[in-house]
Amino acid sequence: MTYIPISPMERDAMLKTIGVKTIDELFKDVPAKHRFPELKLPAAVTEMEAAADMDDLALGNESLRDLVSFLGAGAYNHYIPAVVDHILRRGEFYTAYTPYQPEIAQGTLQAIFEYQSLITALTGMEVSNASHYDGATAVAEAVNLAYAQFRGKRNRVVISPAVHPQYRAVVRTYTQGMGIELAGDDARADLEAGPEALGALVDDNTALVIIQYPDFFGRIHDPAALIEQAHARGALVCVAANPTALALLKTPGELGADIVVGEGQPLGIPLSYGGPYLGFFATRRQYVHKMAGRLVGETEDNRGQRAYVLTLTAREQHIKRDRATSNICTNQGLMALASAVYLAVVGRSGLRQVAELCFHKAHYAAETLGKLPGFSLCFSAPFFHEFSLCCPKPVQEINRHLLEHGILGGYDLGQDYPALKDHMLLAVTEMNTKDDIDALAGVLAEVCHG
Amino acid sequence: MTYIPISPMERDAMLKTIGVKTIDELFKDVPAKHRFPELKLPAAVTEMEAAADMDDLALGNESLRDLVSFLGAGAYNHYIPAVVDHILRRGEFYTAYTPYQPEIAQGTLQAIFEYQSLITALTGMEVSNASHYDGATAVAEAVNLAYAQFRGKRNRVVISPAVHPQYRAVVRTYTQGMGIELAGDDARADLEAGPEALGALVDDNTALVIIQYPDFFGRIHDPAALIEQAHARGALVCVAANPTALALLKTPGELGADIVVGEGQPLGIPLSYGGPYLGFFATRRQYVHKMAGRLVGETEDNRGQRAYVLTLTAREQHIKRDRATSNICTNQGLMALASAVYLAVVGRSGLRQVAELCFHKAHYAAETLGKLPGFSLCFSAPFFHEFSLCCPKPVQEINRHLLEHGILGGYDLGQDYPALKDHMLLAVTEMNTKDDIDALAGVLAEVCHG
Amino acid sequence: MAKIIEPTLFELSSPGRTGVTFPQSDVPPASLPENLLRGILPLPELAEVDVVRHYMRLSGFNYSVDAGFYPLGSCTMKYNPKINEDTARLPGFAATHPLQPIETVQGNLVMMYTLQEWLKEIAGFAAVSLQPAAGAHGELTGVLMMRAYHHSRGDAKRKKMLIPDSAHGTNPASSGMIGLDIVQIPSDARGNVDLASLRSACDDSVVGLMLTNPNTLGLFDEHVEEVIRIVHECGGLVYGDGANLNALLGIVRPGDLGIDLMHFNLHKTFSTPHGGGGPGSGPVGAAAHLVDFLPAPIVGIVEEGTSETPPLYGFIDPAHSIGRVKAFHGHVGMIVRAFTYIAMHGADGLRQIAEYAVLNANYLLARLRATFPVPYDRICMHEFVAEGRLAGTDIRALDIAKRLMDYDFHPPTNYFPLIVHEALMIEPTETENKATLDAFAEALIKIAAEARTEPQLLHEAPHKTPFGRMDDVKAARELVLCCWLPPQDGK
Amino acid sequence: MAKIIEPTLFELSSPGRTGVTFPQSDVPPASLPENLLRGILPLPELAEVDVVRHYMRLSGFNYSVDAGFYPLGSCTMKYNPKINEDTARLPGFAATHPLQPIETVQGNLVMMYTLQEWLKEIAGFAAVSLQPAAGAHGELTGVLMMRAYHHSRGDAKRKKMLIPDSAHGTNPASSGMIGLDIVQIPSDARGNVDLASLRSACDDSVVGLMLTNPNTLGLFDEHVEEVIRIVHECGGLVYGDGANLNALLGIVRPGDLGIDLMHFNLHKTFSTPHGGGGPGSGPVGAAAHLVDFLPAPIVGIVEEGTSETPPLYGFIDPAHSIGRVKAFHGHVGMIVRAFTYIAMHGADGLRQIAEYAVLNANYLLARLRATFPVPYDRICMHEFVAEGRLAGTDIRALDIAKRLMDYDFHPPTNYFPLIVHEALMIEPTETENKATLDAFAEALIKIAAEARTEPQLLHEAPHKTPFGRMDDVKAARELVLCCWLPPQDGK
Ligand SMILES: Cc1ncc(COP(=O)(O)O)c(C=O)c1O
Ligand SMILES: Cc1ncc(COP(=O)(O)O)c(C=O)c1O
Repeated sequence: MTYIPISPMERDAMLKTIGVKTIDELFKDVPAKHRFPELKLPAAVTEMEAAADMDDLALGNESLRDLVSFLGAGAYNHYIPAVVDHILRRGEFYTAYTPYQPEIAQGTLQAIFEYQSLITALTGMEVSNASHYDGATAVAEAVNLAYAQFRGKRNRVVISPAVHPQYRAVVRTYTQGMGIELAGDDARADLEAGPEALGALVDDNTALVIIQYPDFFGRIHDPAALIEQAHARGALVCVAANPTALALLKTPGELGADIVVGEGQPLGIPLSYGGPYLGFFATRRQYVHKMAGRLVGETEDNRGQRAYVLTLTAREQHIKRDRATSNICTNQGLMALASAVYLAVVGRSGLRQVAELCFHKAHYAAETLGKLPGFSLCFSAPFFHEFSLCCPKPVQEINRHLLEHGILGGYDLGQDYPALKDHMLLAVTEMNTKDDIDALAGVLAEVCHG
Repeated sequence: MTYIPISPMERDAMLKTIGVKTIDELFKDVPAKHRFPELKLPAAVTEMEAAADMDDLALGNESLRDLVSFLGAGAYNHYIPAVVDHILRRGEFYTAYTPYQPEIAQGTLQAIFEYQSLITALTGMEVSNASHYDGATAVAEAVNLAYAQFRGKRNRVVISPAVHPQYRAVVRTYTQGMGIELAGDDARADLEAGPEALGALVDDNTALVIIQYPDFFGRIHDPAALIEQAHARGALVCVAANPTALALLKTPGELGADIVVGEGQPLGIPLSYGGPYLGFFATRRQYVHKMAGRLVGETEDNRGQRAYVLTLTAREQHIKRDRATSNICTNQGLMALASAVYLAVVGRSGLRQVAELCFHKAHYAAETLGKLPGFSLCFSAPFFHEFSLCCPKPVQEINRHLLEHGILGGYDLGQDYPALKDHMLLAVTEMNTKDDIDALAGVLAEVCHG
Repeated sequence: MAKIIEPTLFELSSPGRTGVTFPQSDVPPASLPENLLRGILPLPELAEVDVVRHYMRLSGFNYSVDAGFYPLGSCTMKYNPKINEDTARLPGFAATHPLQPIETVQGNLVMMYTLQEWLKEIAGFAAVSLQPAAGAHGELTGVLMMRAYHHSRGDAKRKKMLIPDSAHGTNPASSGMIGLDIVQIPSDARGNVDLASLRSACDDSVVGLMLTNPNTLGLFDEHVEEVIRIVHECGGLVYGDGANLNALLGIVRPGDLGIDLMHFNLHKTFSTPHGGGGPGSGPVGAAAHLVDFLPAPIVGIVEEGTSETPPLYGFIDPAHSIGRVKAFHGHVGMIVRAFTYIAMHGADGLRQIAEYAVLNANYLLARLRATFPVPYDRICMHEFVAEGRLAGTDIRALDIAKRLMDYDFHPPTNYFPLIVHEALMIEPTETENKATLDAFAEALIKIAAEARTEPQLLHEAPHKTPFGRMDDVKAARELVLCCWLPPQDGK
Repeated sequence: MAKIIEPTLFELSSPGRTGVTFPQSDVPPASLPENLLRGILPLPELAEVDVVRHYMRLSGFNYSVDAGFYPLGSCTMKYNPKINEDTARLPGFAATHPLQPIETVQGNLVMMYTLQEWLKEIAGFAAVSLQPAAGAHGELTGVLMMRAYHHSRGDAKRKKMLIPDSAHGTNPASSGMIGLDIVQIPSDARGNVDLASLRSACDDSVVGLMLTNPNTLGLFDEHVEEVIRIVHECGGLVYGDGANLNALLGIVRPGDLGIDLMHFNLHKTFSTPHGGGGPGSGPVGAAAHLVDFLPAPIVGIVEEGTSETPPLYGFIDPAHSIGRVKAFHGHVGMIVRAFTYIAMHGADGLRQIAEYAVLNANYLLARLRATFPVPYDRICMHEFVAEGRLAGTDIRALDIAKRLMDYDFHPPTNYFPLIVHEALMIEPTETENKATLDAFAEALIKIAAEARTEPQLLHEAPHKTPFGRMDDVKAARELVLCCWLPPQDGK
């Protein structure tokens, strides 16, 4: 089935206007020996068949509709109000391009402007861009900003080992071959050490210090001291924050951060096996010219109406080309819209409720599980909605058992941190009931006996 | 959770403007002894809980996503192109009222006008109204039209026993106490007899003759002779047609019908356990003033633009009150829209394809099943996509077996027609593959041996 | 020739273009009955993109609750929560066939049974049928039940239905449709049923009274119990038109007042969307003495549960049922939405709905009574009726309604109820905020001023909508009711 | 003060109003870390209805493919089939967590593996990674792979990336971002890569060439094989910017031409919608010698199947991978859509896409070349670039673009590619019908006439859109980038 609305008659009339006899003639510039290859693809199916085939494929997954999940580690199972997808399904939003023509794109532009406003409100920062691909690439772009800010003269980036391992991996990828030295990116480091320990790694060559808040293990450390230390050396500080936690916690802005980034998925975006998600990126006004990505600003049209446009475009690839801070072009527009609708509809009290539910339930779970014979909590720091549980058996083995009981267990920290062999990172959200948690405890208790 | 957007502060300001102190004061006209009853309802849940609860309830059903279905009997499992629901989900359509204010309802009005046009094209008639509740009530309204047409002077309605039993039941309900004599409404009648046999029942007191096309058993009889007979007696003829079949078959219009009604559910409307569906109703121009329901006509606005309005409203309840042909007010607007989108997107060739697939697959099924030892086809007339199979065991018992194999068997005709004990009415559509049919045959063969 | 703003599907069609296509057949072909086949199938030929764009453009011509304030009196145009749209589309509900064995659809049946129970509790009835498709269909069901009740008692002479003059047109139409004679009962000066007239109409030929309370003036009848007593005393029954139940949720149960039977409009009170004209859903509740007459079947427990197994839900035919009023079991898609809605509200939430619906209406009344005449001016329920006339001007309600569109509001209901001249019937519902109500009141006040200073503005309104005033006469005279012509190409 | 057409979410907010709320906690409360808590959470306070109406109104200000013709050159704004939106939302896909054990997500993994295979086959590569998030992200991935390849061969001196002057800005930006030096290669008079310049730029310091073919003029390079040979001869690699693959589906496989690696834009060629700016998806394909450098991980078979059991799909790290380019496994939501789309098209359908995309572009070119200068005028592929100037007028491309809006068309891309003055880059795509193309051509021809008769009409355009021309300078000067202010109420 195709979506081509041209009948053979119309095609012939068009060929005549063009002045050729066949469509094939239009391709004479293509080297003949490679022209018109036979593609070995399955025969085309109609929509009806495709719908059924995709249903079958989807049924090949066990989804969080069927399983009770305690898996987090950077992607969280939150409730998404129905209204979010209802708005995303409006063709006016999802079938538009980047708003290059503001006269006929004010819907998108105002929506981004509001998204920027919501992100600054949440993070306590002054400016936000229109999005990055995800939390990991947003962190990497923070490195770019800092590197550019010091005109490449500071080559050291300090990153906490308690930053998400995949975020650190992406920073390594992005910075490879640039002569940037990554300090602190060591999975064998002392994980009990608070952020202050990182301070020792900051020197006068340091462009940026990166921490996560709450960190990868769910812990909430007060980063104020570290930020002071970093600033004393002239370095910038980037905080990768969980946006749900920011409903409760002091904002990175208050705490002195220069850049706040993070994964926006918890704000109304489906898990979708890892994407598309949303990298948010906020900073202080003074760095706005170094910031990557689209930026929407308020203005007026020639009828005296308040309106919005893409602004400071001179930073971007289409103008600055090889001297642009980033190459980003297509971003996560629709996901930014999803998060804005989410934040609007849960609002001030709803987001706080979600955050508190996460907090209380995670603490109930930690307390319940930490008391199970053979299990123990691994860190003592305050935490938000994720915590590390030291287990009496390999995590994979435990998870296999849990799965038999319809429970998706936590993340195996041993894959990333040798010292955390047999440690499981568990996430608890508003989606987990007390019964779920008690059931988890029940199965874990069994496993330990087995 | 409520949807009330008024804060306590605002409420108080409003009460002040009204001149009362509390909301309760607004209800002083309500007899005190019954005021403010305590309703025993379950505690309110939030959206998140409601979503989960409804998911659970829905999982309490075995749906046609899980089962292979051969059940029809008035509601058919057809493929619904994705685009249909995408358009239905537009708030502009589904959250509007009946288009009483045409200046701001041209979307609905033009959509209905097009629906009317599609129905007349399909049925071969001259005018269509904007919908009835379902096929059954559309048949009952045809009786009203005919009764009104003869100003109550003809009191006999002839209805074929091969009209859907539930449609006949609804006609009985609607006509009770009106002194209308229903002839032919006899489940013990000779079901082999063609439409001509009905002719014998038509007399000079007959207002209307009602047949189904294809009939309840799926059979296609040429009704031309009966229609001639009826017309010779001055009676009107109503044909209740399956709209999918009309892609293939001579239109009732061509065949001389005066009224064509039917169940529009096959045209892109989900099965939804029986509703909401769509009663379509078309007739000849001369009866338009007696027709019930909304009617949209073309006109112009005061800017010279082509536009549409509700017209001939003087027929309706809000003007004619007790002398209106029908009391219908709210109809099936959104379902009419669904059918119009469906017809538009499958179009001339697609609907014909659907009809042919139904036809060929049903005939393959009939041939395959009819040859199974112990089974036989019960009628010899040509049929469309439904046929009656005479079974060696009670239908309920067979269906229980089929269900164990994930197959939803056919309709037990014995419930309605004593002579058809152990007869199953099977429907086959484009949704059934050859494999499905062969699997059905396999299980039936087993059942017969067991 | 009128200017075409959006061509019809038929005008957009182009020969040979296709949209959604279907698979090749996987069975051997059977031969089609040649003598029974039609010629041309004159449907349009369009691609999917053509269809989408067409309906996108059409949708842009509509006003809707999702877009703004829609105070259409008597229609309860409240906001329709989006979650309801999702629950109704769950394949577990939407992909079930009405004739499946009950064992395979216990989810549907539990839900329907529970909704019956909830509606009974909310309105004070002994049983509920979910079968009727809309309010008027509920009325038809109700009047048939009333007559059947009398007949069952050997009382066949009752032929008169009493209907207040403020009633909605469907009330007399429903009664007229089954052959009853209508007796109109006037309203008194305070908008109540006129007791004297009622008394004098009541005799042993009365089937009953169709009572809308609060009535279509938005007023709670101050003698409702007396009214009901009078009808009952002559042996008649009282039917409640439940279109205005939104004002009564948790405030009073119609059954407790003595109403014998009533329809609910799920598409008003319980927020299932109106769909541009439907579908609705009009369940009927009945007091104990009428339960046996409800349409067949209703959902019930057909096998009691045990401590281990839940009960089995199925269908039960009431003993003296009037029969079926439609095929299958009612508008289940709407039932899912209403169920979701009630579950989310609970008893307190329902009462708040009524409270705020009434608060909002009285607030608007308070803001507007100085500007527009309000003939029955007392504390109203969920709506009130003003007169769209302004002393010293030739402005009519219609002009005001059309001018409101220029302020981006949907107009109130016009010219109904019939007992108010130039009626403007305003029902804000509980889902509107104060800012919206204020803006609406201010627009109306401004329009009243315009009526004096620039009456043409109103006579020629609307100006800012995509379409202007319509030529209704042309439509009725020319009666162009469809737009296809047999195509010329003979295909 | 500018007139506010639609208030912001913050302006609509009202203290104490709530939208979606959450259940009470069912666990004993833990004590919050008081010293770490924030003060005010300055988010708006809105009801669901407020939110819906706000976004309804905003959506009405947008032009979109669903609404009309969107010939935005280089962006391939084709119609997005609705079925793809449904398949991507199936809970089986949308509700899976990226870190689930692979045994529980074989549906996802089979699908991703199959899409990798299909993309390999369509473009002629040995392996594909689905990880990159968009075209530019694919480019970054590609240039990192190119450098890693050279380094792996002990060749660390290569620092120069050759980029034709017609290239998209992301090409130089991607190379610049990883510290490469860009050498711009001019185009020849026929719009091809200038061979002489290319030859003289090629030496052993060259990492490679970033080639867009068809290029951003919409032209297929007449010496593409020669271009590739020249780069290969100096030891460089050729990166293909696959943004324009729509023209080549089933026509020629970039890999067959000698392209070493390339990104796909699923959000162009394979019709995943643009979302008002994203998300996209930019898989990268690599020839055999580059497979080991792909981002980690890619989807592969980790346990072969048997006659009874299917293979087990999982993740495999390429031997010399450049590492991860993002968290998790790519934009799976977009991958489902592209998979659905390709499955529905098959080989023949894909070729038709290219054929009709090219037919439509050449048809528009034929209809417009008499009206607007076309600097590189030969048979084009899926798009072409005209100049938006008209002799004897002071009209600019921008004026024409804005005026097109009054005819209800989205304008073409302006001012890109940079090598054409006043560029109007027109890409109709294959999903537009002849009537639309004709109407568009006629509108442009009419605008050209207006440019001579009523130039003000163009200078001041658009007139019929909800907003007029923007003051870009004010935006950049005042830099108002967000709209919230700490609320005054201290809550
Ligand atoms: C007071 C009243 N009664 C009855 C009805 C009829 O209900 P329905 O339109 O659902 O048939 C209406 C509908 O507007 C109404 O307002
Ligand atoms: C030719 C070309 N290359 C690269 C890109 C960048 O792709 P993306 O926007 O997906 O990052 C684009 C996007 O417009 C493009 O047109």
